[in-house]
Amino acid sequence: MEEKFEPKIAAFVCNWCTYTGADLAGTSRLKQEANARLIRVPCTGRIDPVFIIKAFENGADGVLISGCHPGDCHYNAGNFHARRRWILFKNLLDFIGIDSSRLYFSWVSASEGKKWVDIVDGVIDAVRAKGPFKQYKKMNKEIEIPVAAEEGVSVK
Amino acid sequence: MKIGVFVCHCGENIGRTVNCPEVSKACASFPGVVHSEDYKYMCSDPGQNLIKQAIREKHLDAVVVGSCSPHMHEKTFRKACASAGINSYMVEIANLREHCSWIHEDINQATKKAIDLMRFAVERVKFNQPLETIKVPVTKRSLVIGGGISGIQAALDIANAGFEVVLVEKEPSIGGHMSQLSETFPTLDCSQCILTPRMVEVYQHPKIKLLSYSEVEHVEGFIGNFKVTIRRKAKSVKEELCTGCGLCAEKCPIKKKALSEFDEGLSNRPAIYVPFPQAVPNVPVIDRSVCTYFKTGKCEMCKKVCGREAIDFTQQDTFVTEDVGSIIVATGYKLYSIDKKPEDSIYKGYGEYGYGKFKNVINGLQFERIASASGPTSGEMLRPSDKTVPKKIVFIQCVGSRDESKGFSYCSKICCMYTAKHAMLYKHKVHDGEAYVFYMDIRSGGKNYEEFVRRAIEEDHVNYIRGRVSRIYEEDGKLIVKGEDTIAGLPVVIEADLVVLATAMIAQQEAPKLAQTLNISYDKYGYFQEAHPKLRPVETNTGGVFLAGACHSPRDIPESVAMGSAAAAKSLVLFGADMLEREPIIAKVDATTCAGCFYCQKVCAYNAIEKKEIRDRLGNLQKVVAFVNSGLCQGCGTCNATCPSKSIELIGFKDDQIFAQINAFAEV
Amino acid sequence: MKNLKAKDFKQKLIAITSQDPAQCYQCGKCSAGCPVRDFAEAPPNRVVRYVQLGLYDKAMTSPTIWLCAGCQTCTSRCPQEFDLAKFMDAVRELAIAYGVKSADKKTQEFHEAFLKQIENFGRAYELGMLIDYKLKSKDFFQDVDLAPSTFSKGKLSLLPHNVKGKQQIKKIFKESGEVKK
Amino acid sequence: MNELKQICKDALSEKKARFIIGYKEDKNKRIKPFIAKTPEDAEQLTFNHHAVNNLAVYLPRFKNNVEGKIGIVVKSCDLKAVTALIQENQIKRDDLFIIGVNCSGVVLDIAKEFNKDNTQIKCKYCQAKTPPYYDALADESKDFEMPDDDQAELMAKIDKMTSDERLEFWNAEFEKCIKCYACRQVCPMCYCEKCIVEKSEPQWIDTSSTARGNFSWNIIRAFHMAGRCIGCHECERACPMGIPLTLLTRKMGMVASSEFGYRHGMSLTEPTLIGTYSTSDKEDFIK
Amino acid sequence: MKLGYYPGCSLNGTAKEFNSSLKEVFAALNVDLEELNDWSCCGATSAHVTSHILSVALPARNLLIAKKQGLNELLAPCAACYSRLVSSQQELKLDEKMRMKVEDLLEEKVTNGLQIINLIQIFQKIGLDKLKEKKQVDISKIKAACYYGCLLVRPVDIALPDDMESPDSMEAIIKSIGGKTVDWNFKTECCGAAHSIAHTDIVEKLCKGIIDNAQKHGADVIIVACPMCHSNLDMRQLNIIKHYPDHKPIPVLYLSQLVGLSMGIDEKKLGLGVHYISTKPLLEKIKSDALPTEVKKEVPAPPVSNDKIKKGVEA
Repeated sequence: MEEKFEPKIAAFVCNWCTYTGADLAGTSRLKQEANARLIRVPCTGRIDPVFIIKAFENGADGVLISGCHPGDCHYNAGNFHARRRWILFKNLLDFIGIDSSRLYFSWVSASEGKKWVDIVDGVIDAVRAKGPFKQYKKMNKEIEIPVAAEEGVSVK
Repeated sequence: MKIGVFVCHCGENIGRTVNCPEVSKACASFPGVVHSEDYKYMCSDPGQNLIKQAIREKHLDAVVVGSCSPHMHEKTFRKACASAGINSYMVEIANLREHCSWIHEDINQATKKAIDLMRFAVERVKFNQPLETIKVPVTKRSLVIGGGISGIQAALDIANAGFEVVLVEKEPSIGGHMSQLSETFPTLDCSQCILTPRMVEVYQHPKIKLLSYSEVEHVEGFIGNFKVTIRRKAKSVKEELCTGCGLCAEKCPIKKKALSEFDEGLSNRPAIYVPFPQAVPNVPVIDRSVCTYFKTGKCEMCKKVCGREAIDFTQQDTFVTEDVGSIIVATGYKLYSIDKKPEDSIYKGYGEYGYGKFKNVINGLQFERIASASGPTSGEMLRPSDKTVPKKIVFIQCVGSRDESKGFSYCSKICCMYTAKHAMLYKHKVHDGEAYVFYMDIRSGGKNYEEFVRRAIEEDHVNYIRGRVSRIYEEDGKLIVKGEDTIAGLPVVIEADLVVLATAMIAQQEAPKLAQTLNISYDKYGYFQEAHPKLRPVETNTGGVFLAGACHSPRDIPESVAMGSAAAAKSLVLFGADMLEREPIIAKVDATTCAGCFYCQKVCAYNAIEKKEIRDRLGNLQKVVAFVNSGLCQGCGTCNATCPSKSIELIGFKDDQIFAQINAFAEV
Repeated sequence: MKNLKAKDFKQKLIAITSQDPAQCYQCGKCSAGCPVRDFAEAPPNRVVRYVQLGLYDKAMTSPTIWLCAGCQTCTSRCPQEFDLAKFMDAVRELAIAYGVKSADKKTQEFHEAFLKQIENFGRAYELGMLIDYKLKSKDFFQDVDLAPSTFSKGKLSLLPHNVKGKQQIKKIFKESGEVKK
Repeated sequence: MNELKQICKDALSEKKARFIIGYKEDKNKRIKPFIAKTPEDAEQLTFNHHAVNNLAVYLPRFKNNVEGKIGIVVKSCDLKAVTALIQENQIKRDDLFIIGVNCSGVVLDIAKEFNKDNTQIKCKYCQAKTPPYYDALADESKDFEMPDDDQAELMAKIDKMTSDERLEFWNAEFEKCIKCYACRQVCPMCYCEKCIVEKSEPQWIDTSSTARGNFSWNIIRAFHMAGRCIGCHECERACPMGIPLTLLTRKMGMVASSEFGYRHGMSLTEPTLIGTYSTSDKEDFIK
Repeated sequence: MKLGYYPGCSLNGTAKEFNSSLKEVFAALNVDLEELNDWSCCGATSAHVTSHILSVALPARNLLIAKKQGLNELLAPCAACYSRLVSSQQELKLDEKMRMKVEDLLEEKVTNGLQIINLIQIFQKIGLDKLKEKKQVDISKIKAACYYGCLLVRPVDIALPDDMESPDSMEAIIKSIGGKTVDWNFKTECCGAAHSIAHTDIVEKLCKGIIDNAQKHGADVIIVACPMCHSNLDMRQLNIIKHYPDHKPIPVLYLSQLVGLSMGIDEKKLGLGVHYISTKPLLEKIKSDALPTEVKKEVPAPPVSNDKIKKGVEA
């Protein structure tokens, strides 16, 4: 089963800056890799850490979160609250053993289509280099129906 | 739930890299999908008709369209579905163009991704709820805070459009700084001559309620529905009885005690006074801090001479509440003119220029008063210390502006122009006098502005010296001004008779407090913050609150007037409809599980979370829970993410909707 | 200027002063208040301008840097919070380090004479310094008339005071010279 | 001892409190939570090294209190919980009569005597023997030399591991979890009426005691405690499976302190960590 | 009250009258001065104009000695020493790299916590009331121009907490001992400082400007708190007299000397005889009308104040 590993990236993006920035990347026809799936939320303030956990549970090899630059939040301060939450959550995950090569954060404004492409491609490359998130998938195996367990990961 | 799926080719735009028929086929197999088709242009009339037809024929409950970005055509498809009988919030868009076909090249990868995106949308739409737009009634009345030229303009525009305006002014008279000016640049027309008619118009306008000597105390409510509490400071004069005859002020024995605010301290006024003869309203107020009666309980001269018995020493501050739909903030600016560093002040002051120490070092507004025909010298160019004609005058620009160390980094914008005007006015009055201007750069962008400055230099022979002044001190009645001409590279020492400092325009000291009252933002200087620096320059982050004039940043008269009109126009847009329609994307509390920790209240940037008491039938308090004021909530969902028990959820982006999307990720 | 690398100068300057000369916007307020302005050909703000333009040799050979009395009037009044006094110190220091021929030898020699006393004795030995300075500057006649009264008032001691920790001070001098290099 | 009894007696007789939540010794000589309603009851109140329980856990049920003040006996660690509960609107300061006790440490194993080997972890790094504020203070402390903070050493050891080793370490620990939720029940800060794990629409966290469910539960629990945990270590004491839960909560406390200079539960006027922000919060990890 | 004392080189040489007057005054005020062991030069202007590191390291050596000596407060009466010590302390606090370099040089760890105070601050600390109590001689006959120079008020953020442009803390001290001061314009103008020897002409011109302004505003004496200012204004006045024949000499006194005078301390002990510009006319003016005018009017005065007058006469 030497199939080339392609990471799955879940991206949570805010509606006003990053989603629009990603739209701009599209209208500018900036090519990027196809591994990321975007989930649109109104504001980074809406992103609960359980989203990230749930994404890993559902097989994400990496998670990317992006919103408006500090001071540009459409809702005044949502991203400031989010940033504080991330600092805590990131440290927690790190302590538990999910290091920062699985979880990425960025500020991408509506005008930064190019930056968005660079970030997405960068994250995909980094996670591809890191390989599949075996450790988390192992936890999932216990409850998954055996059919899904076709990748070369050994079931304990 | 019956879901219909529609995949748009967008001509070749999507179809070139995404195999649309295959996507459509794949979607047909998703649980819940009862109809799936693809079409060249979904947004076209025939395309929309396909959707409508399918809704009717297959009795669809929800629709997913795979097309361009929701920012493009979400509204189009929502409208189409609504017309076919589906609630418009039962429509989801999968972005197959900007986020897929346009950014990928491999048709297999793109098609796979498109199917995933469609699956996300289908799973999500299963948890969508029919929603109705929120309709809020609009109170078609406006509050204007500040009666300077900007506030006057805004009030008149709104009133002339037929809507009521409450104009609040903290001073005894409206008019603001413009009423203090002698002439205006670049036309040199008399400031009061153009302003006074406007002030009278405000006073006489049947739609304008003028509350002078009043301040906004408290604001609650939201766009279209503000309730404003205004403090009416005690004037000690019954406004309805006073005829403005002025006898009280004339007879007041306190003539020299108080410095005239209007003349910037260059003259004195009595304890009972109108700020200036053309004041509107022409009703005096008693300055209780200097009035003999209020200090000793004796005197009552004004009361004795008033034929109308309008003097009332017992008057107290009163409060009125006004219901308004919009608020225009036009609180203006003040000047930075501090000599030594005052204690507990954020300002460092300018000890080296001796303002406040030397009588003949004055600021720009003081010069305006000296130059003004209605001023303390009746327009004669006389210096304050000994009332002689200054033969040498020095103007210094950028005092406090463009000064990170002792003032503010920003440029005060109007000083270059008014300094040129001052120098010109001086030369016109003192023909044999010499005028020097120390400047760093001349910023004269504006219609006929540069021409005006050139005229001062070329026709009136004002000496412009490029360089900052280091120090001013007084010897033998002369002010020794030590500067440097950086162009010639030579030191310059001028023995001047009068020095005018073009001090920085700064935000009103109370601005941050007012900003908190109104829940709007302000920058580090205390200027109010606009919603967007380019596209929403007069709006604030709080709906229904608009900005006008120099409370936003340094502005000259035409800009302040334009901004006043712009803010008025924004209010009138609001008044154009009876009801305000708002997206129903707002938070909602589940009172049964809310534990009342109020973290949601802490993170809410809009003060939209209120406390609500839940009582049983007997009226006993059961618990206190959070409650969302739907008028204030803007729908960011930060509360939702913060709530540990998920007892507050953002309608439209509820947990189950996002959960469904994330779960769909398993099949990516 | 021989083998002078422009890039190095600016980097070193910024390292010593922790500020970028670009901060100065050339308003001239420093020059306007400078006590030695009348004695300097180039006003202090022009020395900053030289550095801004990359004319480091002009800055280092300017007599102005040696005329600066270090009174810090400029610093305290600068609207851009640029520490010009510190800047002047650094340009002088670099001028010495680069071996630039001083435009104001007298002042440089005075400072060298002064520091030599400290290096040797730990404290300033005024008589020694004066002798040393006069030998260097060959300016024997200046102040000659002041000397007798100064002695008679007991203001100049004939012998230097020796600080016990002299070795440590010598070391400071020696190694601080090396740190600089 | 008499001092505490006297304070409580006076408080009850002078109606400073309508009852006092404190500790008493039962027949088996075990220290248990006890509510004294009368001055006579107060005679039974006691405090010693075995008074481990954090009595603040009872407070949220009085959040709509209308009758009279509630007296509560608190150690300095317990007072942090009281502070946090006041800040989170679970109890009003005006409704409390706080009887602080100077504490010199409590036992880990309540069946054994208090000594160097039988000391709660929290006591080993306790900074305040005296509660920062109170309405009355009873001095019950004795000099006692605290053993080394071995938890800090363990934390340092975990910090040094590779992330894979850490994940393995925690998986081994979380594997033990039987989802009994004792950690939650005993926690004074877990006062939610419905815990997120009990919310089924949607079911964010698997209720089953699988590796994945255990993992999510423990992460989210620790995150919900971030900036809120007051370090009473009751969760770890209550855990029947001996999972070192306080490693997580203490780590979050250390992060709050190192990243934001924040210490929870120390002052009523300090804003909470979550719910506030600073525009200068660190963001070197954000691209 | 015990206080660390860093006299600095000048006070051992050209400014020995500063040293002696200071010691006399503090003895009278019951302040013990503990001289820093084996102190060395702060590097003065010469260090900071030529070598940044030297200008930090030389004062740092003294700061370390003070710490080792167990001193919490260190009086540096010379304004230049004060400025160098404070600047060095500040730099060591803010600049990590510099601190490490200096620690390498001194082979010791630098610690914080020493408070360095100048002459004005120590008087403020002792309390102006106390100075008032100790006052015995009436000095209200003379008008003083307080000259701060540069280093007492600059750099703004670490020097004396007073207004840099027109300070008045020295005036407050003089007022407390019953002296009169003049308001003038050159309080903080530079005297030329270290140029005294290499550029005597510059110093001469700058000092002339300062002295002229003081005299123009009616000063009988210039009061300073810096040996460098003193030597420039006092010694260089001889050059001024030579070059400007109509120059009227004006004595320059250290603040401690004037305070000492008001306390009735012997003029010789205060070192008033070693000035280049004679202080005699000034002293005569103080004494000339031993009974101040306002007291004269009061005669006969109540017995209590009679005592005071007597003391004044004797002193």
